[in-house]
Amino acid sequence: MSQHSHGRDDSAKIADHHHIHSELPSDPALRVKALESLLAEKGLVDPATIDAWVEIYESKIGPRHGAKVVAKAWVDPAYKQRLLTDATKAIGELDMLGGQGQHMVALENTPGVHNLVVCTLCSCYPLPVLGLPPAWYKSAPYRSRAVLDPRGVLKEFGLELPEHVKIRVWDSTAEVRYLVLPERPAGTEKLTEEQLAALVTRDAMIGVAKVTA
Amino acid sequence: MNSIHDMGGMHGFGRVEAEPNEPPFHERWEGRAGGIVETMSFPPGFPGDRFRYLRETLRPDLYLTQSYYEQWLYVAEQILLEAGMISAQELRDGRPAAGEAKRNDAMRRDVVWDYLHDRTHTGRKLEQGPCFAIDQRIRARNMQPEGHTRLPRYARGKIGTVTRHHGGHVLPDAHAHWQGPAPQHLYTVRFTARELWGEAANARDTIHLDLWESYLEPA
Amino acid sequence: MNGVHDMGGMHGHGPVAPEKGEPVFHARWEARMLGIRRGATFPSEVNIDRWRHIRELIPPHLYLSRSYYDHWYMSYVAALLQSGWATAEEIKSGHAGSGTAKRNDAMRPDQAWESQKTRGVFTRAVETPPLFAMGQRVRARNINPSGHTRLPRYVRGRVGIVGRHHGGHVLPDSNAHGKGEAPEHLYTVAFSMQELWGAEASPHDEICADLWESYLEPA
Amino acid sequence: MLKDHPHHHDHPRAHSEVPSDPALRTKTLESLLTEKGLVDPAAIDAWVDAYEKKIGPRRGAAIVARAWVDPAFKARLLSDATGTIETVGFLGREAQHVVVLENTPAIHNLVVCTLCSCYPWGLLGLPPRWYKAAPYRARSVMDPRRVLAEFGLALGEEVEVRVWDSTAEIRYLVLPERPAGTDGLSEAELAALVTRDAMIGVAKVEAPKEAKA
Repeated sequence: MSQHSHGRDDSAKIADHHHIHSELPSDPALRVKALESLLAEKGLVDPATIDAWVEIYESKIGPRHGAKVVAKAWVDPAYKQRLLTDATKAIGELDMLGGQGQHMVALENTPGVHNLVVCTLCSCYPLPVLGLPPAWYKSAPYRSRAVLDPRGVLKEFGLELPEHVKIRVWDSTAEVRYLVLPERPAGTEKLTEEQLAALVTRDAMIGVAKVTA
Repeated sequence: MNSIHDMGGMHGFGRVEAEPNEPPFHERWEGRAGGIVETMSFPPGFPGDRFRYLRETLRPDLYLTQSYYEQWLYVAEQILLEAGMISAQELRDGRPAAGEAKRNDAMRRDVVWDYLHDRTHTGRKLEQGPCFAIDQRIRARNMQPEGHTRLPRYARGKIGTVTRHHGGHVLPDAHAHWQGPAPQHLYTVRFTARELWGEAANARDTIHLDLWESYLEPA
Repeated sequence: MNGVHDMGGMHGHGPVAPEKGEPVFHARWEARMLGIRRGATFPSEVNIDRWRHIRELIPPHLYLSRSYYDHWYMSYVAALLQSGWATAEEIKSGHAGSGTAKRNDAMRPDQAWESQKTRGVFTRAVETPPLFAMGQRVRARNINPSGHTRLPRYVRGRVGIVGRHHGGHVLPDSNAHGKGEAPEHLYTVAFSMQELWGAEASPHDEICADLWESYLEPA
Repeated sequence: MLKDHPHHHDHPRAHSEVPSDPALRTKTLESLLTEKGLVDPAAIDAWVDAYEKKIGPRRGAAIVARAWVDPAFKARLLSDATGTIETVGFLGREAQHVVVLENTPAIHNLVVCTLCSCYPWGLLGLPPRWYKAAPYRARSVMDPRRVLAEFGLALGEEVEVRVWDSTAEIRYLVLPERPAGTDGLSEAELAALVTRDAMIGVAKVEAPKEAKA
């Protein structure tokens, strides 16, 4: 693990292969179409499988999953305890584990602590519970500033936190994926678990918003 | 600011591509662009450090794709726009708005040579003596200013040794933002390559930076 | 590698721009590219860590100017070229060269959901006991590898506190370069904002990062 | 320190309204400024002429050659380069405060500007492209030996490499080692051997071919 590491030549070869991109059309729609037909011709992909994956991310996986986890934790203290102790197991109980979300940690927001999740190095995100990340989560502004100026970023999302609240930013550098357990809003005592789940937003589970009643 | 211009220690840019017998300008426009920026009228009292700062504000992907003289053009445009000496509309049209009075105070051909040898410089006499002595161990401060600074990220928080004192110099961090010259003592500080880059670096090699007094604290 | 992908703490990228009612995909090609990433056959050496490294090696100006799924396109193309599974000509034309034998082992549509549920488990047994205990002060090592690493530049050399132990996890630095999974203990380490960014940072806030044992030393 | 970023940050698209072809963009700006009386095209001509024909590495080479033949001059140059070069008349734009760095068999100096492209114009003319480009700026502080090797200069382990990052207005000029076998050469002949690259520190000065033989 030195700067003269064995990775150097390996990396240089890959970097060379990236040179092709300057010779290809700039419109990604054209490039991806050509890639799909090439892969299909070579038998490296079945276009129907692409359809299946698109359907998974468009209809089967999304923030509704995470919202169910949150709502259950709000109404079921024992579940909440299990979630905070071993989120992988607790989310597994609901059959909501999967790729990019096999090792889960839940972070509880309280009046004194606010958690915020980012991946500065790429765009790691808990796919099985939140679906695909929004464009802003993957963008340079969020990745660069969430760690240096989390309060400024939150303010841009309309969330101004008092000085005494401790902000904990979680940079997803490994394969552990983070889900924020937002505070249950006041005045929701009478709502059912399902009604509560409908209040929980994706942004609140990333930590850039609170849940409002 | 911690932007893409602060390149020291980055990977991913490939090899250094040296060009044999490189001409001063590769195309005619490069010389014209350089000449425009060097000889055009600047806003009164324009602080030289602001030129560098404005270059740093170029969008990061454009900073990496635009050539040096293109970046100068961008800076020249920003300077003139900021000062209201040209308008965005004029820049798009390439001609002055109707009814503009033409100025007659631009740098003339016969003073260019003198301008290139003018001795206006950033050295300043300071009343107060320097805080740090030659051979003193110092730590470069860990700071993340959003504005202009000449303390590269790779040296922040690292310990070095003062090797030279240059007297007072205009402080870019203030000057670039129209806050006056605010001169401070300037030092050359030597860092070992291992302090900056870790144990895998060469044990003999050193990196030297010119750093202002407020960039430093005793170590 | 210290590439432009290592963005933590950078300025110059502008404000975060959330989009109201953002669709899952902004264009059909994004959906197709996602489907290719998940459903296409990959050269066996392209594990998740190598995939990330291939993405980090996208030329910096393209990394900054092109969108997320375009990064995937560029990375998959580079992986195909690297493995010899496709030629530059084939990528350009979108058609297989003559005489290519068609494979018949691509993922079937009915296998997609099972793949989604089961892929990506990275915990591994590690024989040795963990070197660091909960609450222990550790320093992130100052390393600057040219290959893949998940130790961001902004935490290197900084002292934090071990907050959680995740057991053994595949080490990206090794796995990305075909040198085996080399699992190590993984810890969550909490750093104060002031430790990372200096005295002007918020005194209340902290940043937690998941770091492998070899990234750390006792402090 | 400050947040007076230029207006384009609020309007990231504004910049794309100007022509993207730099030649056209230059022409547009030159004619606009000329018409407004903000620049005189003849002054641009004079500026171009100065850097194409008059101000270049020959200036630095003259200083190096003089230092090689005149020990008193060399001593003054190393202790006070600014004062010494001032008497030659080379100081001015981008060369107001100069430090000269002596290369020896044990010490090799290398100059870079990681933050922009600072360079001693008054002594070396305008910098070459590679000096201003990302690879050199990024790598020479962390990996100077490999950068030098790519320039064809392999230094022994016993040599100390000193990299000078030009962060302030001090400009650095490397005083290369005088090559062996040049004892009979005149100051002018010596100056002809000294290259720009040697005065940046990415090369050594070679003896002329006949002198080597």
